[in-house]
Amino acid sequence: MRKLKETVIEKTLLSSALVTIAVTVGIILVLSLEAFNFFSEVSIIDFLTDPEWTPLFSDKHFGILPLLSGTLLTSFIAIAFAVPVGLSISIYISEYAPKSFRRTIKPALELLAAVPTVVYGFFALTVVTPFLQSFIPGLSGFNSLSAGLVMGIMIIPFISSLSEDALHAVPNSLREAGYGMGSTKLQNSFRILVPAASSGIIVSVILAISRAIGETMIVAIAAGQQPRLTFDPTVPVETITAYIVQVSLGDVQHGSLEYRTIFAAGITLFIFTFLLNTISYQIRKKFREKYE
Amino acid sequence: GNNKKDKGTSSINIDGSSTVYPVTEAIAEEFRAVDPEVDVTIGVSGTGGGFKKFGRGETDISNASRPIKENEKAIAEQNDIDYLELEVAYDGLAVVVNPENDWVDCITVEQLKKLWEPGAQGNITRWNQINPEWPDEEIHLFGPGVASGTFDYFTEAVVGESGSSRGDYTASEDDNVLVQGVSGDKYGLGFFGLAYFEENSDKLRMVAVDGGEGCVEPSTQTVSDGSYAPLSRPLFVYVNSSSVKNNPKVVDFINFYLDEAPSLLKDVGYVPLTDAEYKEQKENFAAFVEKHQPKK
Amino acid sequence: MNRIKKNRYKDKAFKIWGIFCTLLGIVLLAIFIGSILIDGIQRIDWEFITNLPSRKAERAGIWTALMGSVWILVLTTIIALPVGIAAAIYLEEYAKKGKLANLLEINISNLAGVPSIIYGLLGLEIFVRIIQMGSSVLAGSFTLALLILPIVIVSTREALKAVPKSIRDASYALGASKWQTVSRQLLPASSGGILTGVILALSRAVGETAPLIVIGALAYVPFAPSSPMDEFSVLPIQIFNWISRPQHGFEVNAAAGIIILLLITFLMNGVAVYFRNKWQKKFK
Amino acid sequence: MSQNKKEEVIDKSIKKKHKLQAKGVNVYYDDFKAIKGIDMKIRANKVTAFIGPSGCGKSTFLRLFNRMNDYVDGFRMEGKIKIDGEDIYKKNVNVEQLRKQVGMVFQKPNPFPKSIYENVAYGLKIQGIKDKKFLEKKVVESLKDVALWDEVKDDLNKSALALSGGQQQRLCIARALAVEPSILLMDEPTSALDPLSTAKIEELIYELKEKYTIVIVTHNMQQAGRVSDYTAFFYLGELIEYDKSKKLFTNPEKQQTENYITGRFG
Amino acid sequence: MSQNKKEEVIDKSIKKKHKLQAKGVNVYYDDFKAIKGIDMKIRANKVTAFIGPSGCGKSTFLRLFNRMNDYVDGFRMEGKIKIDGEDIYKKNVNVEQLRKQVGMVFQKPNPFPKSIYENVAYGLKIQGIKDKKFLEKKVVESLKDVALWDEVKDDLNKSALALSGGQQQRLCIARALAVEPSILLMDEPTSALDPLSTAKIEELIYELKEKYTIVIVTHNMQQAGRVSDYTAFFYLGELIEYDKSKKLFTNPEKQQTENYITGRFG
Ligand SMILES: Nc1ncnc2c1ncn2[C@@H]1O[C@H](COP(=O)(O)OP(=O)(O)OP(=O)(O)O)[C@@H](O)[C@H]1O
Ligand SMILES: Nc1ncnc2c1ncn2[C@@H]1O[C@H](COP(=O)(O)OP(=O)(O)OP(=O)(O)O)[C@@H](O)[C@H]1O
Ligand SMILES: [Mg+2]
Ligand SMILES: [Mg+2]
Ligand SMILES: O=P([O-])([O-])[O-]
Repeated sequence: MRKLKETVIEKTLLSSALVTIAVTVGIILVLSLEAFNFFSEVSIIDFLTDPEWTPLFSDKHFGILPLLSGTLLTSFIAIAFAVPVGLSISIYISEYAPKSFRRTIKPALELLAAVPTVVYGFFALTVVTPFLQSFIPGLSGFNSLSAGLVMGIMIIPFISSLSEDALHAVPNSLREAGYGMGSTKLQNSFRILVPAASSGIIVSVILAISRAIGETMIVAIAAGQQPRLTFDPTVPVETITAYIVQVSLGDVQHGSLEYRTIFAAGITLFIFTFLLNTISYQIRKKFREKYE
Repeated sequence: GNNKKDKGTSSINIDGSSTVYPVTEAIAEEFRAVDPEVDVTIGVSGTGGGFKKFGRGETDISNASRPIKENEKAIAEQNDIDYLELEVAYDGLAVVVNPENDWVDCITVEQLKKLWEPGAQGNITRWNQINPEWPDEEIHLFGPGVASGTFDYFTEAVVGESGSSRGDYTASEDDNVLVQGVSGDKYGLGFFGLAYFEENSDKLRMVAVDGGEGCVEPSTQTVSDGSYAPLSRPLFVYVNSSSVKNNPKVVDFINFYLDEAPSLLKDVGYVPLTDAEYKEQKENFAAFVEKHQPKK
Repeated sequence: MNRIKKNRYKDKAFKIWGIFCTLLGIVLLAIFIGSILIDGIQRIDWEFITNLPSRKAERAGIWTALMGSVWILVLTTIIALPVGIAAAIYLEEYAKKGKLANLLEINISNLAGVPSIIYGLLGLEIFVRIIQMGSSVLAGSFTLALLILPIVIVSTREALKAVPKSIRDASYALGASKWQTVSRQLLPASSGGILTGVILALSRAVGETAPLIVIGALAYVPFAPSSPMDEFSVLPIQIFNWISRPQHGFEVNAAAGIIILLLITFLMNGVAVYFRNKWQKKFK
Repeated sequence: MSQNKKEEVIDKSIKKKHKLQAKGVNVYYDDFKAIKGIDMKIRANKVTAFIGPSGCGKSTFLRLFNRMNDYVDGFRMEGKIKIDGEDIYKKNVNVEQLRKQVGMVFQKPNPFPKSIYENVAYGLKIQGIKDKKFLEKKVVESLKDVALWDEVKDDLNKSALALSGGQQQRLCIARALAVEPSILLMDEPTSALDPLSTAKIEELIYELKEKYTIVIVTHNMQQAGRVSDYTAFFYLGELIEYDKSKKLFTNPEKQQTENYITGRFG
Repeated sequence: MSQNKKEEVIDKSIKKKHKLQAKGVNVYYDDFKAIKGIDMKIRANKVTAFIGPSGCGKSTFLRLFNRMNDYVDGFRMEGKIKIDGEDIYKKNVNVEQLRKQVGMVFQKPNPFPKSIYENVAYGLKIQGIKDKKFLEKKVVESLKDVALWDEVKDDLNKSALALSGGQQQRLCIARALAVEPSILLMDEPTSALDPLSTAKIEELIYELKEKYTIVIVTHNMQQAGRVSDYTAFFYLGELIEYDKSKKLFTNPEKQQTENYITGRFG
């Protein structure tokens, strides 16, 4: 009787865990089914090589490259801003700052990640862009630069927090070895601790990239909605995510080609983030073994 | 989803044009004061998007900034949906540039066509390609998205074929994207409903349009007398017959709409029809109701 | 000697740089919040909170959106919490090392990194279309529930992990079954940690915009939802909608809405941190 | 068949004198062999001490008797463990039932983060016993058995975590006693305690052996000498010597044992 | 003023014989007083051993001499620590410079996760020395000093983590020697090692004292007896007895010392 109860409970718990598998399967099925329909109408070669993305217009082009370049450009700007800053923060907090400071500053920084992204979008559009325009004359009202920078602010805590954890996890004996040799904190940090924590730091950066690529509202609000194949940070671009939002704001009629384009765009996005997440998971697994 | 329809009669479901949206929103808001029990929801899917839902019977009323198209009619017929078209206001399309733009005051329809036709995609990218006197700078174009009636109307009026346009411009259903886009970009050019311009006349500059008879600036006057051609047009709402039949509130709402439109339109920056025209709309609607309402 | 001095200067310089970077984000945020407060604070009054949407910026309020957010929060919690906690318990206490556990592990870690807009696409196809929920509060809640599920699972597992092994030993040694040990010892002992994780997950849900736009949350809903099948709007969408309007008055409204939204998020985070601190002491 | 019969008969006869029995036991953690072919019989109502250097497998072996290793990842066992002649590792053994019969006390006091009362009543409650009177009676009895009653009687609802280490450990013993086991396994029960608390618990062990069969792991040779009747010396997973404590500590047979008890290694 | 002068003169004279000096040293961790008023002078080119039960403050005291406690939260010191008569805790002391002069070896071998070569060259590289030839020469020398050269000479680019524990510890010593310190602090350098490696390192210490002043913390009395010239016995943060090792181990003055070295507590 009791055995039975235990078994039933275990199976219930197991099925809850399996829900997560179902979600993944659901995502993959939904994306690939609609994308399959899409690719039965549009050649995958065009999709990957056409330099224009105008699926909603009479002269239709289905090249994902403009959306991809928009996505990569904004993400690149965000990462280029957030990695040095985030890494410096993590080193400062774990090696320089007093413990009590660490305890207050970490939650404060994590608050940056808790701010809803709509709010960041508003920030980029109404504060950062006008500010940047005051010394970059040619800057459009919508541009990847300010969207990217603000996205950078948003992902700083991902990098600083996770990297700090990684630095913190480096055994104290290594730290002491370095100091014992007469290293300054700076030398100790960069020559010993950062290399020793490199896998954790890399994981944090990959997660941040994945986050930036998938970020939606900031770019939808501040980067513009014009798909164009460019790496000029001062002009409007459109990211994959912003495109999906743009189409969603209108009516998406199921079964129409435009409905399918958002899934084709979606699966591209999914593949990118999936690869990044998988890589980071593998690194993390290795990393965990190292210290256990 | 059409769950809304089954839920009882105290809700009115509206979707469609973003151009008409402010009018209907204003009406709905005032209507709430009259009959607070009625839940009015208004979506903004653009005229085309609205008709798609309307054709499936998902909405009671559809906002439209152009008349229904043949293919949209066909879908409605397939689904046994009978409807009535009502004109509610006039609107003009404003062509706008950045206030710092000091080279364009008037633009011809020819030039607009050259700029927006599909063949321009990737080819016409600089101001001086349209007029050699204009600067040799990249031109940044902004306009409503393809689901909008404004887009259909503009392409029809300018390019000559509805929906036919270049695709490499910032196409957004989000009007602020257009306003912000042009107002933040010296080399920008865009078009959208006159009403939106009036709210942002401090950030944008309007360009007169030459439809063949000289440059005309859009205004209440030029729109309602038809001299601002070809970029002025009537706005519509479409009413589903079964909604009229099943939901007396829809009838109330439309009557209220036609009664109050003249006074509310000024608020939202549109041009009212003439009194005679409103009268005609009301008569049409009364007949429609007569036809579809079961005798009590 | 000279060299060592130089190293010391570099060290000092980096320290200053570190402080600068640490404060950079926070100061920017503070400036922004400050400017939003200036823009929006005088707009906030009881009417702003209880008014329905309006075409006139000065009459418009956030009632519908606020209630929409509340509905979404409640339903999302109801859906995500049991499944998430159960899954975490399974993984932490029941699953044996092996292929399945490994697969679940990778899978959850991956789900946590899937962009939120993809969940929107999933919700659009599955809940809105196939299950025919329409763009209802329920569809939105299911979508967000799936979105926060991995976060709930991960944080619950962390909380369970933090319960010392000795507690499990003690319980098993007294003849308790697995479920008895879980329900009577582990869950109560980890409740603080679980609560923290759940609140953080919900604070994420309350700020989500994109997936709800994708499933078709509405622009103008002049009534608060009264059932799970009602259409809805939420605070971030209302804010987005106001940002999208060209009139200045709505920008003020957006600022005011942002103040309310930030208040809610920060409050939730504050509560979470409070619980975390309180709970962490328990095992130290 | 007859071979089996014979064994059973022998087992039965052992039963009275020998409460616990290990037969050809090997334990593996993944590929690591932690227990190497141990045969051993443990007498009823006596105190048996396990000694040996750290990592020699004392805890592993002890925990075989209430199947506490079952949840350890990679654990695998060969051979037989019998309690009262019954193989406790055969199929269909009710592990929870077994553990009620075999109480266990751990190295670090591990009270539940609940009240004192709840701690002691826990084992009964999970059996489904709800009778308040009965529960209270058992709680009081058990607390008295471990001589903790006088110290806590005024405040049974106080959190157990507020007790001192020694009190906590006695509480853990009381908790184990409350379900009326017949065997008590103790894994270094005093190693985290101060000398005074240690003395109290040693005293307690001495009293408890009237009613219970006690197996205790200890690092402290003096303690083993003081409290145990029999002592087993383990080394690298093997049982090296097993004898009356007096004999083993004064006159060990094996050189290794002697080296260990004289402190020459470990 | 003249008082100061006098002290300086005395300090100078001490310098030759006494390399290290502690004067009225108290150490606090937050409110906890870990070192209580210690005065002590340590002789140059001798090996001095610190012994005492766990937690008595040996490590804390040892680490005062290269200011390794500076980074510990809540650490606070009173009194003076002098090396060659110079107060190393006064303002403007260059801590990095100090640590080059005072090498340290830790309980657990802690090589950097880099190649053997990089480990040994590290201390020189951070001084900005880039001359390849010179670096190589020093690496080889240091490795020879710790008798590791023969074992690793073929594979200097191998990761240091691939070495055995004993080899790692010798590598750590080599690493410390490469920067040519005059003092070597060792905190239980052999406690994580097997007897063979321990023997090698003891031998090494014996050789090194020619060139270095060595202070070693150890739990192992035999070791202290074997390698040290002087031994200091600490108890509860106080320096109980400090004398020639021979004297201290055979004929201690204090009862506490005797109790400890005869194993009666600790
Ligand atoms: N869960 C485990 N997984 C793998 N190996 C284990 C595990 N538990 C114990 N071992 C190994 O089995 C051997 C015996 O361990 P055990 O804990 O039984 O020793 P012990 O005699 O109790 O030591 P101590 O006196 O330190 O408690 C040790 O080598 C240990 O490393
Ligand atoms: N970072 C710290 N914070 C607070 N207290 C500390 C810290 N480090 C050491 N102590 C305390 O200071 C006292 C002396 O510690 P120390 O490590 O110097 O002892 P020890 O003699 O080296 O012991 P062991 O032989 O175990 O290494 C101990 O009571 C210890 O608990
Ligand atoms: Mg053990
Ligand atoms: Mg120490
Ligand atoms: O939103 P529209 O009026 O342009 O259809």
